[in-house]
Amino acid sequence: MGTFIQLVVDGLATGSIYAALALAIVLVNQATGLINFAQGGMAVLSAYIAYVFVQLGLPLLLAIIISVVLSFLFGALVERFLLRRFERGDPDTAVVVTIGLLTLVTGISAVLWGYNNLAFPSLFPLTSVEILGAVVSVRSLATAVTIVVIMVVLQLLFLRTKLGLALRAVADNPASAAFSGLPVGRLLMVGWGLAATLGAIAGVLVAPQLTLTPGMLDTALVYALAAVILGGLSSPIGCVVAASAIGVLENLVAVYIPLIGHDLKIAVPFALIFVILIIRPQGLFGRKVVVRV
Amino acid sequence: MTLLELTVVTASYGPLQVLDGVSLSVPEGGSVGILGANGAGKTTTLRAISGTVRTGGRIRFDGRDIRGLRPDQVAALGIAHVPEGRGTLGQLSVRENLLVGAYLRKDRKAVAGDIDYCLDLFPQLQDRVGSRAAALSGGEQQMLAVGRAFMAKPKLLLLDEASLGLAPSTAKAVYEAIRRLRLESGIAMLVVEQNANLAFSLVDTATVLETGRNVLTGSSAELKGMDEIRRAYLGG
Amino acid sequence: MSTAATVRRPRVRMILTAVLAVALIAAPLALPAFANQTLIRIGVYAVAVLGLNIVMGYTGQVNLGQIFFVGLGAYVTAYGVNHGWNILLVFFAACAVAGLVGLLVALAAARLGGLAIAMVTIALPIVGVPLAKRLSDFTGGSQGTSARFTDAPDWSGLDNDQWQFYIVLVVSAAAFLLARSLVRGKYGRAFAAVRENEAVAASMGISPYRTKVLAFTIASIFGGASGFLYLAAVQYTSPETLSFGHSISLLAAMVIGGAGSIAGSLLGGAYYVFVPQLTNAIDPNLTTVSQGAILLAVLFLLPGGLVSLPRVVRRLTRRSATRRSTARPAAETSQQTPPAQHPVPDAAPEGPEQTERQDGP
Amino acid sequence: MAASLSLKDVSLHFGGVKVLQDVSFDVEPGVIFGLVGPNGAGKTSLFNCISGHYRPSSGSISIDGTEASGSPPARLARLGLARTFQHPALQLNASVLQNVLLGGHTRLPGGPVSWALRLPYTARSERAIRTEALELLDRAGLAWAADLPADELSHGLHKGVELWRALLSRPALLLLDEPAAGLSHGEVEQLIATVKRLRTEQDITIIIVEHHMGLISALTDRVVVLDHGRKLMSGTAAEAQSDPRVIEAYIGKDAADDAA
Amino acid sequence: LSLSGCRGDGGGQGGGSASSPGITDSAITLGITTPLSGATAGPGKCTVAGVSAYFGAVNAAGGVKFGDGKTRTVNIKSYDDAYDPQKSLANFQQMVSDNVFAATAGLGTPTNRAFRDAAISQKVPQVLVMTGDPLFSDRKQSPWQLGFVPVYQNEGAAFGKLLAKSGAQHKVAILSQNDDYGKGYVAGFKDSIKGASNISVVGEQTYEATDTSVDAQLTQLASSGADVFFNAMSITPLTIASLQKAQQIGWKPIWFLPSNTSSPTAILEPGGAAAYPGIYSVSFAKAPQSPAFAKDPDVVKFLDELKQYGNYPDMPAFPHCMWSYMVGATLEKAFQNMKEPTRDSFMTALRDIKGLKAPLMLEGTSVDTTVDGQPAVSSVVVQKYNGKGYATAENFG
Ligand SMILES: Nc1ncnc2c1ncn2[C@@H]1O[C@H](COP(=O)(O)OP(=O)(O)OP(=O)(O)O)[C@@H](O)[C@H]1O
Ligand SMILES: Nc1ncnc2c1ncn2[C@@H]1O[C@H](COP(=O)(O)OP(=O)(O)OP(=O)(O)O)[C@@H](O)[C@H]1O
Ligand SMILES: [Mg+2]
Ligand SMILES: [Mg+2]
Repeated sequence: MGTFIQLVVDGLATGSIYAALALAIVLVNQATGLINFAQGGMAVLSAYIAYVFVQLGLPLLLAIIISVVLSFLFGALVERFLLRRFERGDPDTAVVVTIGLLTLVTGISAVLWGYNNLAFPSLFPLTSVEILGAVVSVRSLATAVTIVVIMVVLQLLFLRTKLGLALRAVADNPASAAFSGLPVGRLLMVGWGLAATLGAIAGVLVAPQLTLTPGMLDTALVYALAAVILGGLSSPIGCVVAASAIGVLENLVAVYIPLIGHDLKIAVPFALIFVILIIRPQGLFGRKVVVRV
Repeated sequence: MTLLELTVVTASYGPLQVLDGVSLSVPEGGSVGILGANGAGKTTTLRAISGTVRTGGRIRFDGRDIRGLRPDQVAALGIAHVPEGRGTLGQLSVRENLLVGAYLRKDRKAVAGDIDYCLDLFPQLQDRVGSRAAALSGGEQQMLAVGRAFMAKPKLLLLDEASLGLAPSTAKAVYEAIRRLRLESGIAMLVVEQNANLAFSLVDTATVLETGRNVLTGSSAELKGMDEIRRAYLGG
Repeated sequence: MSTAATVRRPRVRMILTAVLAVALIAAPLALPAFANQTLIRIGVYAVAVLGLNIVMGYTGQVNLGQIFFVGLGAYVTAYGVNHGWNILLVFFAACAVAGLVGLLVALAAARLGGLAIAMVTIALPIVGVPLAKRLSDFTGGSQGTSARFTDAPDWSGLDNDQWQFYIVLVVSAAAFLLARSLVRGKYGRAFAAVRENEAVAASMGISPYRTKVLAFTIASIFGGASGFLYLAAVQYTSPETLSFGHSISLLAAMVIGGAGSIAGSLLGGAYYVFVPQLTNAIDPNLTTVSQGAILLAVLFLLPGGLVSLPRVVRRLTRRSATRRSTARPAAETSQQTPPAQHPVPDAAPEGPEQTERQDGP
Repeated sequence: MAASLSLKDVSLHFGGVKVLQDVSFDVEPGVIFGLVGPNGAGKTSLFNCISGHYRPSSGSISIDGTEASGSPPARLARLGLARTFQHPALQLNASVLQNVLLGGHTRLPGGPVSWALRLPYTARSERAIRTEALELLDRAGLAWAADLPADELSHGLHKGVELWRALLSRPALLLLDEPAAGLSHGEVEQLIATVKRLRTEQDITIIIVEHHMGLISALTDRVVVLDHGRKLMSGTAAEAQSDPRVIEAYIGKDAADDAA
Repeated sequence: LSLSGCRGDGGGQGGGSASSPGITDSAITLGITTPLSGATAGPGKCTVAGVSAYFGAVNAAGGVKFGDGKTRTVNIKSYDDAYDPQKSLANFQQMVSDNVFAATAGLGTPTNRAFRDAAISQKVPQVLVMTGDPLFSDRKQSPWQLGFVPVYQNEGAAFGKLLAKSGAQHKVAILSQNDDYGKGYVAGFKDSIKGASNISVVGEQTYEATDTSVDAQLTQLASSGADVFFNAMSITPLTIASLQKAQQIGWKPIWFLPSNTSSPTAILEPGGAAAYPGIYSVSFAKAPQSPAFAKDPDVVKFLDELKQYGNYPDMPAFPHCMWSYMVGATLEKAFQNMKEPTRDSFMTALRDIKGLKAPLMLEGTSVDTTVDGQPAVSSVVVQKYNGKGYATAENFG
């Protein structure tokens, strides 16, 4: 029983890493209709930027804030000068552009900071607390709480604010939105900027645990994508729930179903996607896209 | 006096030029129709005004040169465009669509009132305010597109086949509402309408396009009297 | 189009095709070994990209699992060769096993829409790698497995690379010809219809589900064939062959070559092989940056892929002569002629005069 | 060859929205049948039920006496049903000819292997269908547009391309959803002539949804009027137009002349 | 019919007594195909940096005096294979066309295996490669190959032997990377404890090199009650995280870590290794991060040259930097002994090195290329972490 609870708690902690990135992916998708494969790479770059400021002697929190602001600008500029050209075209091309961006950003991080693992300081202590007999570090706990806060903020942004409405409108039908006076270009920039900001937060949250390398989030990206699809592309809550579920189930399956084991546990999120999406194509919490011809 | 003036406007899609010198003017509070066959360039003329197609020539609105502005800049000057086809935001609810229509307005209270006005005007939408636009019937979507333009409180309304897919009684009601709007708030309009009876009920003057050029311009009464026009647009 | 042009076109084409065929057959004899080896690898990946193009470029189903089928084909080939099967049998087994697995996956995956398919297909390489390690009796585990079957036989008097070139040429030429015929008629339209709008496709009698399964299966078969060629060229395979990063690269290569284009698949294969060589030559320490930069630069200049280059060049060089020479006849646009009436001839001289004023922003 | 259609108590619900309620009517083979009613009455949804895109919540739909509801649309299409869409749904970057050819899918024999191998009969049938498609376009006066990408056509012409696409399949039952929307008066007249000709030349049953009462009067043998998902009445077009309930719900009191 | 007659064959002079490609009277060119991008680029970069550092210094001092009496400078050409076998083969083919004398120092089992056949059939040396795969040290099967680092089995066995020797009862939990690296370690370890009745394996788990977390495995292994943890892990962040995690959940066994992931500063310190009763590792190279070696002349020279010629300014986080530096020394030795400027002669010379004490080598280890079935380095010493660096461990406990 102790092991079981520990596995669940560990799974939730791992899940929160996936969730952090997943939220940023949801934000870009809601604001521009794209899946941004570069989200992880951009988050890593943000974490490196924060790292640089920490190295320069700035307090961690300040370094993070600076990095978050710079990330907003970076995201906005990427939209304006790169993605803008592809937004009206074939979505596959746009996806490949984000793959190219991922490669470029990863490469830049590698050139500037090398491939060695850099230790990134954490905002939260590594001391651990006991919950229901399971041990969990304050760092994991704080990470999870931060992610829930971000999730709530995102949910409110989309459903309760004028900006959220405008972002969704532009993603839905930019031409039509422009007829109502929505500055499409600027809104797309804001959407990317916000997503990059979120990515930056995700990056600095998980960097202490994963240690900084250019490919720090490559694996997490796959899980994050799985969480996004499973939870429902339009739902911040859904992707956090899905990410947690993936983290927990993976652990349990690996340990309690020896046939699958730790080597094949990565099949779990995909099997989950398959089973759940057959029943609910829009994902756990997603809204069905209505299409009429 | 003149709100909108097009002077030998050309327009092209890529290498293909489809407007070949269209000129027309809409006086303040006036209502002008554009007639023409499929492919004559009616839609393109409206697109030229709202900045969604590459144009040449001169387009002046409210004393400003607006050729080359982006669609949202044009909208910000007070031009609302009801586009041809599906002009709605499919995955947004009916209410959200109307709110987006009022994006540029600051008077929050009045916006709420105008939403009610739109729902009164289109009672079919009333019990679907929470539904997403894409689920609506063709005609319902068209109503929503018109409603969204109303929500902007524009100075000039560009209507591209606003009656498309509307039931006869509804089409009449919509045109009646538009007429009322014009009387009450002095909105000017430029109207593309295939149902010439409806069109002539609304416009003071009209111009006929053929392969991207005006071939004829006159008052409603004059045009109605012409044989050619009767045959092509009015029947009988 | 003038009659002369219509007559000339096919003949020009035929001559060009013949010249190309001769060139391809003669090339390995004249080229240095490394050039042949590069061309061989291009052939390998061109076939994989071609398969991907059918399911993704033509049918619009995002497939992030193509490399899995390449790996599967390679493993089957290695297994067959090492068990002394006849080489033709090995080839068909590589295609058939990949096709069968593809079919089974597709039967399930095609029930899902859009991005869910992407996630189910990405699972193939991701689960495939640990699976390949686990099934070490068949795969050689993480140390991989070697199989040599493409050394030139003595009677041929050829070098190994020349011999391999011909093997790859035969298989990939066949694959390209088959694919080309397939996407040109009935099935090409069906694929495109499913990509564009499933409801419309269905109302034309095209079952979206079956079409997706078909496209996916074809892609897997091509993947298997590519795996066979992979082993012919590399003579070794290991779990790393099917790492999902390569699947992403294949996808990128497909789009960069030209989605929905047969010739684009070849260009995509070339891109997949050339760019790492190029970036190695630039600076082996900067390969990631330069690969990213090249990818973005190519797409930025040619959003339609490399295959659109001629079109773009033509457009740029003909900037001044852009106006349509054959404006639509007024008579036609103004009335949708009822079927009873006779069509108005093309390019009627009384078409509207073009103004010179055309100074768009 | 023309098919008959029979609907019995067809109902359709989306969540709480009752789109169709107990709609029943029969369409004899070879007639032109009109379906009218206010916006949101459920006409398109009824088409979707017939064509298999929607599955009715209850009731039965039979074509030529065999139960059709529940069959996937592709199967029904292969059995001879064709339709157009209220919002034209063409492949915008494909040529007009390719769009029309899509309608010939069910008439082309052979599976993917035969086509990949270019067996002679596939090439022959492809040539034949292409010739036929070009003829159709030609007779429609659209020959000039055959090689243009569909998105270069104006909105109004898209409707026409959809019609020719549907016709290329040689349907026994044809559903037309607002074919006259966006056409000027003169163009509507031509459409009427086309459909009339179709009826005399081909053995076909046609159901038309249309708000253009002139077209309905000119073409249809019978009409059904839907309102709020229910059948309001059925009869000839003239009967419908003079029915006070229909005038009240649909045409509008003093609109008779406008709608002509 | 001799079809191939008309091609310009560049590599024709392969066998004879004329000099082989890639070697002139004044220079020799070596090629390294190794991961310089992607997940394994960290150690990959080291392989190039170490060799370049070594020969950079040698070249600056005039070059290597070869056995044929000529003095040559050594050029290094590196190629990125991103740990993709197909690319490493392509790189090898490119090397051949670039006239490279020999391939060396490349990291990775599958990548090296991918061009092994080609190297054999073209008679191009593929030597001192960074893989613990025994195949490369099998003279018969791999006539043109030689591994450099101890086969993984040896490292695992060294620890197992020490453990068995202790005589005390120990329960061992094993976590290993799911590839030949992890499998080799585990196999060597298990072999060496076969007869020992005092050692029992109570839990065994694997992880993937791409995993972001091994918390579940640790939780599972902790519940086995093991007092010794054999962790055959090559991924730096995972090693740190597991050191942290195990103590969090209150599991404090004695650890064994492979040579790859035992850096005192980069791994043990951030992992809080001081909390454990003991951390053992194996090595044959001096760890520059270790305070004990901070003033060691080898280490000082090495770090200096790494910076100057290896284009690697940081403190090396992976032992591959040191290893490939030793590869340089070993190659130099072979060059000095080769009588003719040919690949054949080179292989003969290379296979005849015994007792070479390459710089940075630990006491008790040496390069010995004369034993069939063994790579150039086959001896390792077990070390124990002393809170700052390592000290050689003669006994367990
Ligand atoms: N996106 C486009 N690309 C290229 N050509 C286009 C495009 N849209 C329209 N055209 C062409 O421009 C011309 C004018 O089209 P437009 O849509 O303005 O006609 P319209 O008068 O509105 O016709 P309709 O009554 O059918 O809506 C037509 O010949 C059409 O083929
Ligand atoms: N997929 C769907 N989801 C939700 N509601 C739907 C769906 N399809 C149809 N409806 C609803 O059913 C009602 C009838 O729609 P339908 O399109 O059948 O009307 P219609 O009679 O064709 O109207 P119009 O003349 O405006 O085209 C509408 O209120 C519409 O919102
Ligand atoms: Mg129009
Ligand atoms: Mg409808």
